Amino acid sequence: MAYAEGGETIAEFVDTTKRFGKVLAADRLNLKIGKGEFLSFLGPSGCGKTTALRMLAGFEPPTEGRILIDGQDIGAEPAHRRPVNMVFQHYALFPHMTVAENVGYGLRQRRPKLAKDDIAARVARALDTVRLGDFGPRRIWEMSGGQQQRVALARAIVNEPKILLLDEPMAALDAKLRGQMQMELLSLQRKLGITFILVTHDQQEALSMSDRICIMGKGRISQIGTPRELYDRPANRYVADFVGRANILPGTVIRNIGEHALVRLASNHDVVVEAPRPVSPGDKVDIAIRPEALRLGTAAEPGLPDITATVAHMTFLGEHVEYLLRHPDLGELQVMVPRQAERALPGVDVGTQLHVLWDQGNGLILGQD
Amino acid sequence: MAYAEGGETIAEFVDTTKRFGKVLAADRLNLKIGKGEFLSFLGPSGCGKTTALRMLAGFEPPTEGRILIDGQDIGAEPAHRRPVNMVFQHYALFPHMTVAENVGYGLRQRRPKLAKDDIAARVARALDTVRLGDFGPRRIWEMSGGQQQRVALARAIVNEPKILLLDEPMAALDAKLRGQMQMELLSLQRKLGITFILVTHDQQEALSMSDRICIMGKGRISQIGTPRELYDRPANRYVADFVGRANILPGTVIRNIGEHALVRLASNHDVVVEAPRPVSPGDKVDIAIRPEALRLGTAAEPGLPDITATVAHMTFLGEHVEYLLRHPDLGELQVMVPRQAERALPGVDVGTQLHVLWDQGNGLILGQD
Amino acid sequence: MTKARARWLLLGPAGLWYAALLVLPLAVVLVYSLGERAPAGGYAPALTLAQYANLGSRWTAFQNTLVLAPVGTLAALLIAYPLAYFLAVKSNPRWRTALLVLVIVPFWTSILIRSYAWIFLLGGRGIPALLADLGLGDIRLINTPFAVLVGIVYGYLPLMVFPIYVSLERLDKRLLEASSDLGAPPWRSFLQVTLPLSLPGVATGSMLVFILLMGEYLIPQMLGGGKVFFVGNALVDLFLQSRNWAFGSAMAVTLVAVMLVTVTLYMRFLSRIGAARDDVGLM
Amino acid sequence: MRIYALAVYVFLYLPIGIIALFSFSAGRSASQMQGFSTQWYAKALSNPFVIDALKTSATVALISAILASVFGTMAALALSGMKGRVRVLFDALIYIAVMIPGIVIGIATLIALVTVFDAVNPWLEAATGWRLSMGHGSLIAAHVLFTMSLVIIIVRARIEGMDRALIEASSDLGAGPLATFWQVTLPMLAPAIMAGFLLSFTFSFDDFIIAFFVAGSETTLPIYIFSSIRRGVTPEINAIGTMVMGASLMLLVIAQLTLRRGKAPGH
Amino acid sequence: RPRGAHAADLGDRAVLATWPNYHDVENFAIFQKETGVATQVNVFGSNEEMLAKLQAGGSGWDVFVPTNYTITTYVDADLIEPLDLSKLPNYDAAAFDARFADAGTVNGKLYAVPKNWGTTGMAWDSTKAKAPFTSWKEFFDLTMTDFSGRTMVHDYQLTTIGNALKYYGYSFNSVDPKELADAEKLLLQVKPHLFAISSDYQPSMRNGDAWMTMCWTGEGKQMNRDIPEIHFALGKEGGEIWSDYYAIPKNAPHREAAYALINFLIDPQVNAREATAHGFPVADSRVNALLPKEVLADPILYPAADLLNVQEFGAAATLTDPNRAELMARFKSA
Ligand SMILES: Nc1ncnc2c1ncn2[C@@H]1O[C@H](COP(=O)(O)OP(=O)(O)OP(=O)(O)O)[C@@H](O)[C@H]1O
Ligand SMILES: Nc1ncnc2c1ncn2[C@@H]1O[C@H](COP(=O)(O)OP(=O)(O)OP(=O)(O)O)[C@@H](O)[C@H]1O
Ligand SMILES: [Mg+2]
Ligand SMILES: [Mg+2]
Repeated sequence: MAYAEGGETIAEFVDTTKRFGKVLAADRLNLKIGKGEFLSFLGPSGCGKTTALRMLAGFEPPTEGRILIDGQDIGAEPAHRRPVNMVFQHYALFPHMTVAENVGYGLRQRRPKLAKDDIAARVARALDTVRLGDFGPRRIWEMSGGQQQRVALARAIVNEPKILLLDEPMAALDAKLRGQMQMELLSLQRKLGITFILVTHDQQEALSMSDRICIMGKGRISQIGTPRELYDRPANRYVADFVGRANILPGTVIRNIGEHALVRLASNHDVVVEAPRPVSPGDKVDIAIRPEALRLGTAAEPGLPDITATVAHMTFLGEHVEYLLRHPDLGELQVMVPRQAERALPGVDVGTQLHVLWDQGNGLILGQD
Repeated sequence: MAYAEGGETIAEFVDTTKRFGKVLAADRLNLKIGKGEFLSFLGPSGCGKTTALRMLAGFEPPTEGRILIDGQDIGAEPAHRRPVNMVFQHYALFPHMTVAENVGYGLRQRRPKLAKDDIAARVARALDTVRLGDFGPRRIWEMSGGQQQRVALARAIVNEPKILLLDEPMAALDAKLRGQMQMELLSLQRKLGITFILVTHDQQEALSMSDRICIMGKGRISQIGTPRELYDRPANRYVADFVGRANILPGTVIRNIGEHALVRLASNHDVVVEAPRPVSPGDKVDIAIRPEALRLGTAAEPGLPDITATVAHMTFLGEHVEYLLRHPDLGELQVMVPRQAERALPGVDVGTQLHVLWDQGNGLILGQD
Repeated sequence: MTKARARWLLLGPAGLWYAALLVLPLAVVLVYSLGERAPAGGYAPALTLAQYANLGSRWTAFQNTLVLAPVGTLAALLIAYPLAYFLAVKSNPRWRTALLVLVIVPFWTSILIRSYAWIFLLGGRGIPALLADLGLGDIRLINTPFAVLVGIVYGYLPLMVFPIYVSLERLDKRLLEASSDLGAPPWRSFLQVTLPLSLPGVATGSMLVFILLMGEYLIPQMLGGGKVFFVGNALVDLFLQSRNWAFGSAMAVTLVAVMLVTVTLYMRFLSRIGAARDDVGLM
Repeated sequence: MRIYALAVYVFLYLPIGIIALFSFSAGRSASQMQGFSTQWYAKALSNPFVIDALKTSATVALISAILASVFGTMAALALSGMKGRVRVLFDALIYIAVMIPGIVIGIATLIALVTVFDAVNPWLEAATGWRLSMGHGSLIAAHVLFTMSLVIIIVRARIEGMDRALIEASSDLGAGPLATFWQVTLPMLAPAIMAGFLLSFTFSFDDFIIAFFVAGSETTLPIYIFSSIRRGVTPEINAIGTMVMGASLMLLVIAQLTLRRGKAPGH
Repeated sequence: RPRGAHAADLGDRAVLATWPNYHDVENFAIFQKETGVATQVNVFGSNEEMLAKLQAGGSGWDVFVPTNYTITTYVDADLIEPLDLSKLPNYDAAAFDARFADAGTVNGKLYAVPKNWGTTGMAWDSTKAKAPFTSWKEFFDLTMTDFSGRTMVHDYQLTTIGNALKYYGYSFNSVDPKELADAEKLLLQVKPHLFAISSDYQPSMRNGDAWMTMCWTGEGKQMNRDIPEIHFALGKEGGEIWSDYYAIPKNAPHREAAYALINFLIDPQVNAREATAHGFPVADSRVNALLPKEVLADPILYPAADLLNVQEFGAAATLTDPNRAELMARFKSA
């Protein structure tokens, strides 16, 4: 349920800025979050993801700008009066309460008070939702990491918040559990229809779960879009590098070909690449091409530039083998070769010269950073 | 520098067994480790990886069986007299010593004593090797996670052990740093020529780094082999499932075709698969096929069984889209579709019926568990 | 209510307490220390440093305290450390809590009564009688500095055991494995890893015991037979027997000053050797 | 190692055993076993001075432990995360309060309070007919000075080790500041406060030297014991000691249970 | 009885500062039953301590038990008040031996009524002594020889210094600097040979650690009764004779109760019970009439007149003399 211009907006950052002393943790954020959307904040450590979330939750007042929920400026509302709930990074479960007490905590804060039975029923339902039906009387420290994560989730959703905030909720889980929890989280969101905002620095996680991803870097929003948009059309070098892997090569535009452009690489090869922004002949541009968009061959192919490079390293990854090649002008090139395709490259080892095949139209001219 | 029968053996487990009370943590391990080899122990949590390593290091005496280093039974040698060094999971750096003091610790234990200058020189060299040349006087808690990991490495390699043991040395690092450290570790091993034994539960890590991988499950060795051997020829269901992903389907052998076999699936489709072990017509077998070995199409292809399944879920993963399909007889099928190939599937969404294309010869008959 | 207001409200009672019962009394003692003894005893206002000049006459008390306090601390440390080590490292985890509790139980009985038991034990019918039966001859223990030392060690052992136990308990066992892995035999691992890492506990414990010993009065009084004289005893005598309050105040001021200096120096030393990195707070 | 530990335990328990043993002596001497009897328990329990002293001690210890816990916790809460001069000042005061020998505190408090009382009393007596005097109040006040500082140190360490996210989580779930304090902060601090309370109680209950100076006409148990020991000790003292030890043991068990209940792994 | 009439305005308690084991606990219970006043007892180790407490103020005492030689100091320091005899109907001046009642009257006003009297002598284990002895000279000389490490002296300046002065034949109460210097020399010389400086000598004497000690009459009698080998004697060159009194401090919080308590305790019946409990001699002839004959004939409690006559009452000067105080401190801390 991706957000579309004109769709219903549940929350909005308007020029929201946060300073910690000299550190600019959030720099004029502008962002509309749609109702029922699954939005991720993705970015490296320290880029301000948590800060954005905490401002929305009400733990940090913005230094400048506004935050709207349901069209209302909620700048002055303290955290406990906002219709949002958070799943904390290390869950922040109350160790002195049982699982059920933890889950019921939010409901017990309601005024006028809710009936005891009502609370119990809702807690039971929430625990069922996260498949912990029988765990109510357990102590927190008797629960495994994955279970604790689900308790934290139940504790948040039982309040039926308008927005659920999740700050790296799976960072502490091991790989296997992590994948499992991602699936569960996603189906839960589809079921509840609540807006989810997820903070993560794991691109795989963001790609596989989100309706839209908001890529952050140094306090700024670098790009917002669906996973495919970001992967296929990274706006700039930073995004291209952070979402998936990319070979980034400088080049000079020779001429425009519709939405594509003919670009001359440093090695004097000409390639046809996508041009999402208008460029003119003579422009110096950066081109991004994904390792899996390149092919390797033992011979040049007609119609394609003949780029010859030396194998420097091969890493077996199961489905793929990652080849690292060295070209005198282009530097290092990563090429991801599927196992099937590799069978066509017998006897290749470190030092072998291979032809890097760049199909017409693959690759993309990046915007300025 | 993979281990080959007849190559030089540096260490050997001979029927090595370890019991903790009732728990059989290591069950008759038999394993030869080659000189200069990079060997990984891969397995899920609790399968006995650490136990195997700790027996080799001398922290746990085996309950039965022997352990040889350089052909000598070292059962009675205490840890401090073994020519092996360990990089601990959380590094176990001495918090009361500087980086240099940590690295020099092993050298200072030598009797007769080494000259101060000699120690200092060796420490400096080891720190250079792990690219921490200037960090000698720093305190441990002033170092980041990745840096601490390198200190732990330097502290072990400075002693020039015959075998370097690494117990999940990268488990605590974040994804980006982890990839980087893997590369460094590998090039270090190549440079030093020391035997490395790495414990991990991350298959990607094991696949990309090791000469050989020893797959463990419940205290036993399930399979030993090079990454490609394991990936392409998993000995059994357990290994197939643990190394990479696999669709595992039951079937009945129709007839042998050289090293292949024609197998009838539960859906009555016949497929030609590899048969690494002799089978006879009528045998009930399990077949493993990797998600990336299947293709999806909008129409059946001649010569291939026509398996029609319904899309249940799609997960965008960047280079690939993972399709989860449901077939009335075969159950769930995972298919990994490269982005390029996906362009041939326009308008596909959850609920669409697609043809699963199983190329002749893909897939493998598994051994019994 | 603003945050700042709340903060002041919360600090109010403590602030009041410190002002009325710490700052004020200390100020009074300081003023008294510059006064004189009234003819019939007590305090007579004056402004003189005579009392401080007279401190030399109690030099023995200072000397005893400054020798026996550190020696007592050290003795307590030497006895407590192996026990703490045993409890934290060697004992069966199942019994650990019980064994720990057993260390504190005596601490919960009035020190007066326990000291009294020592008077018997160290007296002629106690241990010396046993020793005499063993043919070790006529050994007198009670009313000697040794008896005081025994009392000190006894009285303050738990205070020493606990912080050391805590720091040893917290010690990561893998560090010892790492040490062994790097070629250190057990005893060298102890010296190079265990001992240094337990220093914060040693620091806290010895600080606590030292501070309490510097002001000790009861144990020398009861087990020293009035012959082993601490600053504490001198102070009590000055206030209760000779009633020279001015001199007593000067002595108290001096004692506090000496303690402040010693403790500060000790802390400095500890942070220099890295032991104070953790929490050499007092608990 | 084990033998060593055993030896230390013998060292620790020898005097306790002696006390308990002699408390059952039938004779008059506190340091001699002359037949068996429980008469001294009966004597101690029927001795109004013992009961009185015990009452005084218990009351004083209880009240000062409560005050110390409450005020100490309050101060620790205010001081945590506080910077600047006030913080430095309080740190210094806490530090000094813990460090000053009991004798000095006892004497200094006595002199200071008497001076203040003398100044205030004529006026106060004229106005209200009441006079301030040394007694329970001054004793509690002096004990609280030390024990409150202890509580501050213990509780503050706990606050600093506490996960701030818990407070935020509570607030996030709709609890206002006060509700958060009662439902999260306080329960989280409970083990530390309890430990502080028990330490304070023990200290106050067992303190002799401060009480000796500031108790006014009150007799606490240690003062009573000290006075009795001065001349002519009877096994009554041993009986008292044995009983106090029994009570302490019970308290300890309770404390142990409370602490364990509040202790969660990782906290 | 007149006491009942007072009951209404007595209050509920009285605080008594006294010496250890110096009362019959039963009597306080009776007093409370009769008057509703509970007696709270504080015990002290020396007159100096009592004085210090009163000087510091805030003692909260209603009745205390000063020794004869301290009373003038209390009066001078305005710490006690004259007694209102109308509130002490049980006091009969004529019944008291003047020798033990005199000190209660200062400047013609009665400030204190007598409680008990006694002497301070020496007790020793006769099995350790080659011959019986009866002088402070022998006491100190033997300490440095046969009794080395086995002698105890009081932690109390009056008797310890006083008896050292007697060694030289000086007055027990001397404050003469030269004489005090001699006493100090002796004490410092003796100190290494002492078993302890402590007024709590009974346990050590009884279990044989100490063989000889300075000793108050009543306690000498108690030890002698239990262990006949322990002898008690007075110094023949002199020593202390003392008399304890009841007095009421200024500003006593429960003055009426204080009077009632004193009046109760000097009731001959009550006092006789007291004396039976603690064993010290009483100066009140009405009480002596109620005590058994053998008690009054005891040579330890009631020494022969010639022995008694050379003993000196403590002098007021000794209590406040800074030199004696300092001497004691130097002796203890040496
Ligand atoms: N309370 C604070 N005081 C000072 N600086 C802060 C504070 N909180 C965050 N910062 C700074 O603001 C910047 C952004 O921090 P933030 O926690 O939002 O990053 P993040 O993207 O969540 O990183 P991570 O992935 O490591 O959690 C960082 O430079 C951080 O050091
Ligand atoms: N000291 C011990 N006492 C009792 N059981 C033990 C001990 N050490 C290990 N075990 C048990 O032996 C088994 C193997 O443990 P081991 O630590 O070798 O597993 P592992 O493969 O390293 O797992 P992980 O990936 O979680 O580190 C587990 O069941 C574990 O619980
Ligand atoms: Mg963050
Ligand atoms: Mg392990």
